[in-house]
Order: sequence, then C-alpha cells, then structure tokens
Amino acid sequence: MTVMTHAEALVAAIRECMDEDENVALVWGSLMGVGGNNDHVEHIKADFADRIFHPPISEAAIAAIATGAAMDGVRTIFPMGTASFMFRAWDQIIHEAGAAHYMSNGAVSIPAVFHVVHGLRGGGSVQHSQSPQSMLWNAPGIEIAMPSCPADAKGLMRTAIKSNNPTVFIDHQKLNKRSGEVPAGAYDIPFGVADIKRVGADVTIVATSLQVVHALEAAETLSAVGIEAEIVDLRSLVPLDEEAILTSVGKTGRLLVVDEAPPRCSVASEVVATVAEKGMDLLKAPPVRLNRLPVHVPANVALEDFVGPNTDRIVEAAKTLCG
Amino acid sequence: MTVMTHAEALVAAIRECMDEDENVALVWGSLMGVGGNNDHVEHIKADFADRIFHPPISEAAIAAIATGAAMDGVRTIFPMGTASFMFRAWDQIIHEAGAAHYMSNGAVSIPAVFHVVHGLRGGGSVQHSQSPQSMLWNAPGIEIAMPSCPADAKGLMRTAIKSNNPTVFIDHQKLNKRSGEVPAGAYDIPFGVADIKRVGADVTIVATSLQVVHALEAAETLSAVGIEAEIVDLRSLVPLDEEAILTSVGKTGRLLVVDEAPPRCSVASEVVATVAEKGMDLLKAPPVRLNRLPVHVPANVALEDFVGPNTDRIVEAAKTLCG
Amino acid sequence: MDKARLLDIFRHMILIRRFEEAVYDFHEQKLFGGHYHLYIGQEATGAAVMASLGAEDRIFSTHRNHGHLIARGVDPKNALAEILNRADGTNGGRGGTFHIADASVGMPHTSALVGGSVPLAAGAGFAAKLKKSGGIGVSMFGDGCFEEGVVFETLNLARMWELPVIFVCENNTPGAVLKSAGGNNTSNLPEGRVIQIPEALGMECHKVDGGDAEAVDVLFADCAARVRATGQPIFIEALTERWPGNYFSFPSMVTGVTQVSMAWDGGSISGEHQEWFLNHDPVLRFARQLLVSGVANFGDIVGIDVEVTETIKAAKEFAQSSPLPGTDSVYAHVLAGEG
Amino acid sequence: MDKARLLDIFRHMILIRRFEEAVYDFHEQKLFGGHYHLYIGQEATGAAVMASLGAEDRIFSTHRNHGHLIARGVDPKNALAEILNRADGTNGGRGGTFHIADASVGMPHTSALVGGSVPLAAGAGFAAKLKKSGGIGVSMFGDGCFEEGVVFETLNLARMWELPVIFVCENNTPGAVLKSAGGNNTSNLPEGRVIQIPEALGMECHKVDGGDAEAVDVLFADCAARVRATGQPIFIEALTERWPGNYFSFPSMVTGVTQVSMAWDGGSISGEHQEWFLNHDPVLRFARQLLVSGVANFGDIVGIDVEVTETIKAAKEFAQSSPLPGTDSVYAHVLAGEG
Ligand SMILES: Cc1ncc(C[n+]2csc(CCOP(=O)(O)OP(=O)(O)O)c2C)c(N)n1
Ligand SMILES: Cc1ncc(C[n+]2csc(CCOP(=O)(O)OP(=O)(O)O)c2C)c(N)n1
Ligand SMILES: [Mg+2]
Ligand SMILES: [Mg+2]
Repeated sequence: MTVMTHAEALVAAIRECMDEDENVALVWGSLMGVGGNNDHVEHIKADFADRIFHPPISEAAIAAIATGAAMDGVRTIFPMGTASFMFRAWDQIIHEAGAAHYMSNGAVSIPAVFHVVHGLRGGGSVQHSQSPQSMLWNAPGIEIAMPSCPADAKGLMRTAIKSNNPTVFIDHQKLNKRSGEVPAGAYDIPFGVADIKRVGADVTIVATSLQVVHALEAAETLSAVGIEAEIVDLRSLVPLDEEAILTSVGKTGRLLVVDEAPPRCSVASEVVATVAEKGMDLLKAPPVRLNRLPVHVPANVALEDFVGPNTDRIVEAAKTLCG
Repeated sequence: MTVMTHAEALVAAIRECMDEDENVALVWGSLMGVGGNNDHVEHIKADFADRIFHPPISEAAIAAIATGAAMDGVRTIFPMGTASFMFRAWDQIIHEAGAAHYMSNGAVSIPAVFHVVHGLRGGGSVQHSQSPQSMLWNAPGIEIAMPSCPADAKGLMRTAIKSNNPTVFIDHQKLNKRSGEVPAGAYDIPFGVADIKRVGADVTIVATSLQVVHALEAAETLSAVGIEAEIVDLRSLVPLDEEAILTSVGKTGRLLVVDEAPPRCSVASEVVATVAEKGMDLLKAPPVRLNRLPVHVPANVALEDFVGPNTDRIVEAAKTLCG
Repeated sequence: MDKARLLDIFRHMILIRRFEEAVYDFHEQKLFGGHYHLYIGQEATGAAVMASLGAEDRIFSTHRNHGHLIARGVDPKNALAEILNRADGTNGGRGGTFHIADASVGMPHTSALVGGSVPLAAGAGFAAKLKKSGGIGVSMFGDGCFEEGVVFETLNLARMWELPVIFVCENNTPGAVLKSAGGNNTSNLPEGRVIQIPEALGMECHKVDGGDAEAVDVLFADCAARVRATGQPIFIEALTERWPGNYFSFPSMVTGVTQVSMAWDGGSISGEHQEWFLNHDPVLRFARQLLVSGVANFGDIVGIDVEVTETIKAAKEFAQSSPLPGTDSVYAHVLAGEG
Repeated sequence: MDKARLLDIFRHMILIRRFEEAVYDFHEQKLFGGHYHLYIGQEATGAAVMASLGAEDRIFSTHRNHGHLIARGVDPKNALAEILNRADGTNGGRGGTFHIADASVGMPHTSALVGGSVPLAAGAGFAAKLKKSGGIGVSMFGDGCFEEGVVFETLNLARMWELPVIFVCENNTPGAVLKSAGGNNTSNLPEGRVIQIPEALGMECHKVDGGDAEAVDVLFADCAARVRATGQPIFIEALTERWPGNYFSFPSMVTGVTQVSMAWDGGSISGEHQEWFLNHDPVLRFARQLLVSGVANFGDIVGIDVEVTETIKAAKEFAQSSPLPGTDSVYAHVLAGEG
C-alpha cells in the first residue's frame, strides 16, 4: 500500500498499461481537467513520445479517430477534459464507437477510452459542469466507469484500457487531489462489481464518484444519531451490479440513490426503477432519489453547492427515509 | 372535424403559424423524414419563399443559428430528419438552446423548434432508429413534445412554435401516414396535459408516440380477456403531467410503461421511479417497464420488430402484470 | 500499360454494375425495406482506387458503399445476403445496405451518417502509423460530407498528426437532377468549392475525372505510393457525373439494365439518356477505351460480362436462400468479451 | 480623422485594461473561483470593432469576452458584479466570467464552448435578414475555434444563406508562450492557415494588425457598411501578439499594472517584457499614435485614464457590495413563461 492522489493513481495505471502494451496510445489533452494536475504526466510524455498525440480542439474527429484506430487494435486513451465537451463528439461515441461491434456482428471491437471530468467543480457554471452518465447509459454498447477513490481509479482505468469495448471513464474534478491508499503493483478491478464502501443495516445509499465521498461523510453523521448506512459504490454503470444493490436493499429495506445528474431519466431514476421492478417487496418505504436540482448549474459556488447533492442533503434525506 | 394524415396535420400547423406570425421561419430539410411526405410542404415553399432556408448537411451549425435567431425573436422550425442526426447538434441543443434562458437570468428566450423523426421505422438499422427522448429529458430547459395522432400533432406543433422555449418535437416515421380526425380551425394543445386515450380500471399503460397506437391495439385484445387498460398518452415529457399518471395508477393499482428507447435511464425508468417515489402505496404489484431491448436496432424488419416494444408484447406484459 | 490490371479494373466495374442491378431488382421485389443507394455511374473511381491497395490497407465507405466493397473483394454472395438482412450476410444480416462491412477484406465498418466514416479512415491511418504496418487509411466519401464540420476537423488532424490517409471525395453533384428541386442528396458548397478546402489546409490535392478509370488508377497508384513513403495525407476530388437514376432516397433504373454492346454499337443508344450513355456511363466509357487501345476485344468484354453476370446470378440465389437470423441473435455482440 | 471617435476608442481600450486589472485583483483576492481569461493585449480589436456598431447589431463573444462587453457599453459595475456572481451581475450572478451577457446592449449570450457562439452570431444575421432590421451579426472569436467543425459549417452557411455577419477571428497565437510547451490554449492549424479557410469558401476576407486600433477601425467600418449594403458575410483575421500574461487557464499579471506614461516615457520601460511594451501593448501603441498625430496630448491621455480608473474603482465597490443571489433564485428561468 502506498498513498497516492486520485490523479496520480490514474496516471500510474496509464503508465503501466503503456509499458505493458505497445498498442496503447494517449491523446495528450487535459487528462486532469483544469487545475495543475498535468505535471504527473510529464514522464509519460518523455518516455512514449511516439505514442502521444497533441490534440487540436476537435472532440468529434478525435473520438472517431480513436474509434477507427481501435478497429485495428490500437487502444487510444482520449482525455476530453470537462465532460461537457463530450457533447461535441456525441454522435461519434454513440453511433460509431458504441455501435461498431454490434453492427459488424462481433467482427470488430472498439478498445478506446474516453476520459472526462464531470460534475460540480466549483465555479464551472452552466457549460462546464455536465454529468453525462445518465445519457450515456441509455446507449447500448458503451462501458461506463466511475471511480470514487484512488485505489478504484487505478484498477478501473487498467480495466478500461484493457477492455475491448469503448469505455467512458468518468472522473470528477474534486476527486483529483484527494489521497488514498493504493495497493502495490499492478491490479485490475473488474467492471460490474460494486463495492460496499461501508456496511450498515438501516438504509442503503447507492452512489457513484464524488457522491460516494459525500455519502461516507454523511454516514458518520447518521451513525451519531443511530442510523447505520450501507454505502454501495457502483464503480461501473455498464455493466451494472444489480445483485449488490438488491442484496443491500434486502438487508436494509430502504433505498436512497445519490446522483449528480439532474433527476429526469437519471442514474438515480434507473436504480430506483430497477429496485421497484425487481425488489419492491424488499422496500419498507418508498425509494428516494437525490439528484442535482432540475436546473442548470449557476456560477456561484454557494449556489452550485445548493444545487448539487451534498453531504447535508444526504443526511437529511436518509433521516427522513428512516424516520 | 376533418380526416387528415399525421403529416398533413403537422404541415397545417406550420402553415397556420407562418400565416399568423411573420417571425416564423422554416429550414426546409426533410420534415417528414424519408418516404414521400414532403409534397405536403410545396404550398408553404411557394407562399413563404423568403422565410424558407434550404439546409446543407450541417445539423450543429443550423441548430445554433436557429438558437441565435431565436434570441431576436425569430421562431425557426428546424426539421432535422431522422432523430439520429440530432446527435451531431447535441452540444448546441443542450448547452446553448437549452441553457441560454437560464444563463441570461431570463433576459433572452429561445423559441426554436427542433423536429425529428424517432424510432423503429422499418429498416432504419443501427444508425437511423434513435429515440433520443430519454437523453433529452435529462437536460434542463428543453420542452419535449411527442404526439401520437394527427389531432395532437397539430395542436402540439402550434404550441411548440408559439412556445418561448426550445422545443424538441419528436415524431415517428410510422405515424406520418396514419389518418385521424382533426378538429376544424386553429387550436393549441398545451404541453403538460396528458390525454387519457382509453379509460380502464385494471392497468395503467403510460405511453408516447407510436407506442400509444400499439397500446390502443393491445387494449382491444386485453379487453377480450377481461382486462381493461387505461392508456395515458403523455403527449409532452417536459412539462410532465405527473398528476395524470398518479391518478390513473391510483385507480388501477398497476403500472406498465411503454417506451421505444433502450431501458437504462429511459422515459420508462423515469415514470416508474416517479411512481415508486410518490405513489408506491398505490401499487398492487411491482411496476413494469417495456422498452426496446437493450441492444442496437438490427436492419432486418422482423428482428427490428422483435427488438421494439410492440402490440403483442404489451398484451403479454399487461396479462402477466394483471395475472 | 498493364493489360491484366486494366482488365481486372474493368471486371470489377462491370461486377459492381451487375451487383447494383441485382440490388435494384431485389428492392423492386420488396425483398428488403428502407431506403438505399446505388453506386451506378461511379464504378470507375471505386474499382480503380482498390487496384492499388493491399491487405494492410483499410477502406471506409458511406451509405453509397456497395461499389467500394465489391471492388475491394468482398464476396457478392455475402454482400447481397447482407442487403437482404440474412444470416449469411457480411454483418450477419443486422447491418443491411447502410452498414455492409467486412473486416476480413480491410473494410471494418461503414457509417451511414454523412461524414461519419471520414475520421474513422483517419483512425486507420493513425493505427498504421503507430503500428508501422505500412498500411494506409482510405476514405471514400461524397461531396455532401464537406458540409459536416467533423470532416473539416479530420482534414486538419490528418495534416497535423501526419496520418497516412488518402481522402477520396466522389463529387457526384455535377449533373444532379434534384439539385434545383431542392433535394439535399448533394452538396451545397459554393460551386467548385471542394478541393479548395484541403488546399487551404496545405494538403497535397488532386482533381481527377472520376468517370475515367485509367486516369483514377494512374493518379491513385501514384498517391498511394507517396503516402506510404511520406506518411503525409493526400486529398483527391473525383468528379463523377451523376447517374440519372440517382434520386433523393430511392434510385430508379431509368437507364435500364446495361448492355455492354452499347460500348461499340452506338446505334443502339438513343432516348432521354443518350448523352449519359455516350459520355458518362463509366462502364461503357472504359469498355470503349479498352477496345480503342487494344487491351481488349469485343469478345473479352462480353466474356467478362458473362462471367460476372453468372457470379451475380449465383450470388442472388445464395442470398435469397440464406436464412433469416433467429430472433435470439439480437442479443449477441452488444459488448465484446475478453480479447 | 474623427478626433472624438479616436478618443472614444482609446477610452474604451483603457477602460478594458483597467477592468481586466480589477478582475485580476479580484481573483488574487479569491473573490471568485474557477478559471478565467483576460482580454489584455487585444483591446484594440474589441474597441475598434464596436465603434462601427449600432443598436440593431448583435455581438457574440467567447470565454475571452470581457473586453468585447466593455467596449460595447455594458456597465462595468454589472459586469464586475457578474464576475463575482452577485445579484446585480448582468446575468444575476449565475453566469460568471464565462457567460457575461447583456441583451440590453445587443450581446444576448456568451458561450464558453470553443466555437460555440460563432453560429449564434450567424443566427443574429439570420434574424436581421428575416426581419429586415438593418442590423448585422458580429462574431468575435479566437483562432482555436477553427479547430471545431461547427465553425467551418457556419462559414459555409453564412455564404450559402447570404447572412449579414462579420466574423472577426482574433488570432492570438503569434507569440503564444505555451505553444511549444504543449498548451492547448491556441490553435494547431498549420501556420498561417486561418484566413485561407473562409477564402476557400469564396468569402470576402481581410487580414489586419489587431494591435492597431486605427487600422482595425478603418477596415471594420468599411466592412460593416458593406455587409449592411450587400447582406453578404465578411471575414476578418485580426492578428494580435499574445500578451505575455496569457497562460493556459489562469492569467498572470507579469506585465504589471499599466502606466500610461510608458507611452511617452520610454525610459520607464525595461526588463523581460520591454519588447511587448514597446511594440505590442495596444494601449500604449494607440496612446503613442494619438500623441504623434496630435489627436491628443499627454494631458488628454492622463485625463481619460484618471476618469476610467475612477469608473472602475466605483465599479469594484459596487460589485463587492452587491449581495449574493439567494438560494431560492436557482429555480427561476429554467423554462420561459408565456410571451
Ligand atoms: C448526419 C447525417 N445527416 C443527414 C443524413 C441524410 N443523408 C443521407 S445521404 C445524404 C446526402 C449525402 O450526400 P453525399 O455525401 O454527396 O453522398 P452521395 O449520396 O451524393 O453519394 C444525406 C443528407 C445522414 N445520413 N447523416
Ligand atoms: C468544446 C470545447 N472544448 C474545449 C474547451 C477548453 N478550452 C477553453 S479555451 C480553449 C482555447 C481556445 O483558444 P482560442 O479560441 O484561440 O481562444 P483564446 O483563448 O486564444 O482567446 C480551450 C481548448 C472548451 N471551452 N470548449
Ligand atoms: Mg454527392
Ligand atoms: Mg487563440
């Protein structure tokens, strides 16, 4: 075990995979988003110069180039920066990357990684705060990974690079500088295996990305008032670990889903709908969604915080649910 | 009342609005999608030549031009053709059209209409069969209309054109040639008012667009075996008539939602989640989603039919739910 | 002048023509649904381009893909089966006319979205560069693609990243019947503004008569060799007079089934489309060239035609007797498994 | 030579400079979060462009929008309040630096997505054409926008639909400090390949020294008049030497607070950025021009500076004392009500 930041863990995974496989290429954009985490990548730039491509501001074409190259087995990691920019490449990701394997009846596959930084970053305002996970999940053929801590970031990134599917790797600006223990050596974390980040008997909190951090904070407060929350970190949406969700709800009888996307057709909607369909009799109370409010993200950091799900709101919602 | 096709009703609405308001402009693309319904528009082209713009294949720029023009009060109707093509303009629709009113604190508004033809059209294959409604619904600031019959098409299109919000008007290729009674004269159908297309006491079927037609057919078969379905045609997703859904479920105690988008984070997920949250105690049985299967759309028409929700499957699902 | 090579190009051209006639026939018989596009009138470009490409090269096409696939060597049997959405189709029947692809011949994916495959071809160049495979990426696309911004982005990227790619724009707007009628199946760029765009980016650019197989072959062979040597992208605008049957969405066989004898029997040409038969039909044009230059005699031409006609006849039978994929098959290949 | 006009342009330039210094100061004080961009070094272009525009015209800007807004006449008080996300901001505090807009002065929306506002400006031209308002659309944008395909699409559309729009590309790549270091805050088009692109589409194009206020004014006035008369779009590439403080995301005031006396007191200029002060700082350049041509004397320059410095001082106080919007305000204006 060593202690690393989220950003360092991510870069370590990329570094390892570039060492292990000469077919891994990196489009050198702003992997860590804005804010100075790019230093971590200097050694990669130095050692793999011929596999590093400096991008123009052309999200659509680069996403499709990564897709075309993937058809010949090149595994391109394309960090698109702020998740909002991904909408410029929406067609290419959904209709080409996400569909080629199916359309070819399995003859080609698309091992490309699209890395984005989602969510409420502290001043991103309307056009730099997107959480695209819900929209992406509606499209077949795309794997979606969402780490919440350095150890998961590393293991999931390794899996993303090695996966033969297009993977959208959704990070959060506010996770980048957080530290955590990371196992020594190379290890992969398979997609589709949720992690119970905290065990508890009273309420199941399903979360992803930064909201897992918020949920863990909230759990401490809740514990003080006698509510033990079980925290299910999905880690990947595609594939989804439905069993982990249902098992936990079976135990607690109460479901709260926390999600940074706006409520309609969100990840929270999907988890609640899945449990309603497959485990309604497990529920002692109606399930609760906790989303970003159904508005755009205002520039002001205080209002941004008000708009997003946050620790206080999780506490409040869990109390109401258990009360 | 006169009998019109869906396509004719739509054109009638556009014609009326162009007559009524000289600030209505039409980008003359393929309003009715592929398949010969474009004749209906010849008279508009002749009478309003200076308000008709022939488009190049530039979905993104045109969507944004319509948005920019809307800021000066020009109401542009931009038929983008097959809904799949809309992904080329995803950023412009979500981040500019859908956000400008909010970002300006209400100073500007975006009265633009983006018309698309969604769904399983009979041979559209992977890239011409998109149902974008779920993804769109996750974005704040955009109205979404989905008519199921000529009368609604006309009244909803008039409302879309007059609305001060960007509206995505989602039509279905298979509705175009269907006929129905249309009230005489000009009339608007407000958004946010679901229509109970059939009254029944045993199961609530919530549907939109072509699936309303399928649900009505299914209801006949179901009636023959003693199950009376109530069919709630949402007509618009934004705003949503939650009350109509909850009222109907309160009556029937059973909910089936039919939706042509793939299941994850779909319209069906949203409706089920809403009912689970706000009306779980109304339900006598777990709610059921009936979506397009979670796969891409194969070219073959028989397989396409198998993949989509259809009349038989609705019958089956309703029977199981009521059984 | 390599006789075998020219005859091979001709063979592919007439094979494409017979293939497309078969597709039209299938559609008339309502054996498949949806709209579709034929490559009639553009055979010279596709066939000549493929003559210089090898196993390491990758070609990406569009909604108007049949000719490129046939010229590249995909089996007409499987291509026709795909158009009928049958189990023996190149894509197991799930792609259909829009998406016929065959990775085994280096055509891994066909996008039906305008401009969709242009950056994919650049991606093949990217892969070739990274793997030092010696291959190149080739993008076959229509003039309408220039209206989509992603194509411009791709041209810029190919220059910037020095990708070994040849962009072949088949400009079939000349002669477009529906342009004046407002059809959108053709580009709206200011007249003659196609090649100017890659030129503005400083890319090596060439213009060629896309209806002249030999001219395309000579130019493309040279370009392909240079791209392999330099790794720099090249752009080619192939001007092809639009086939009169190329309507907005559904083609119409207004020029009838091709009689190769029209190449030498001028008397048999008359009617509304006389001018097209005499000056533009690339199959007849090339047949005349081969005859005049002595590469082939009447018998050779007829012989090739008989042979490919047989091939297509057998392919039609194969396609029609191929089973539909079972409904259970729809679940396969949404996600790929482990390597 | 219209003395009042030139002095007015100068006033706006120094007003922008003082405004940006205030923004920098606010950021240093951590009064607002997130990254931001300053218009220092480009004042000549923005101020001169706005001199020929009237109430019917619409201007759309980018992430580097402050200068355009101030030159156009938005009140610095409300602009600064917006940057601090306060209730009295132009957007009620919810837009922030990226999205400052003020419909009341004809700048209805600022997109922070690269190239995002270029088609919106074309939309304003579309509206002007349809309504015969006599106005024009003006798009102010950076060279990086050329890498986004939607900008190319827009240029094509403006030509095709004959929209009264002026596209002003402020190319600040020359002198870019971070270009070699791999920063992406500047374009990667092959050197000098900006104006070539609209030229390739047959658009009327001009290149101008964007650091020379008078040159921009003369050219833009002429273009604006012609666009109004003909309804045809025009493209202008304004080359502006990049300000040394323009880093990737966060600017740095490496050139210090501007002393207008440096315009005439050459002796006060030294150090690392001497070359920029002497040849490129547009504020100092224009001050020197005004002095040399006799339009202004030292006193005039100092007088204007004192006046705008006061304005900005008051604006800072206004902004800082403006309240934060209440949390309840976030719900308003997601959807518009009835007309
Ligand atoms: C993104 C997108 N927009 C629109 C369409 C509809 N469409 C299909 S073919 C076509 C015209 C293409 O013209 P061109 O590229 O010149 O090819 P051609 O048909 O002339 O060979 C259009 C607009 C599409 N397939 N994809
Ligand atoms: C679609 C999109 N991609 C990436 C970014 C990140 N970004 C912000 S500014 C910028 C550079 C813009 O360069 P240019 O247009 O030349 O403007 P300048 O900053 O030089 O004035 C980039 C890449 C963005 N805002 N939007
Ligand atoms: Mg064409
Ligand atoms: Mg720049």
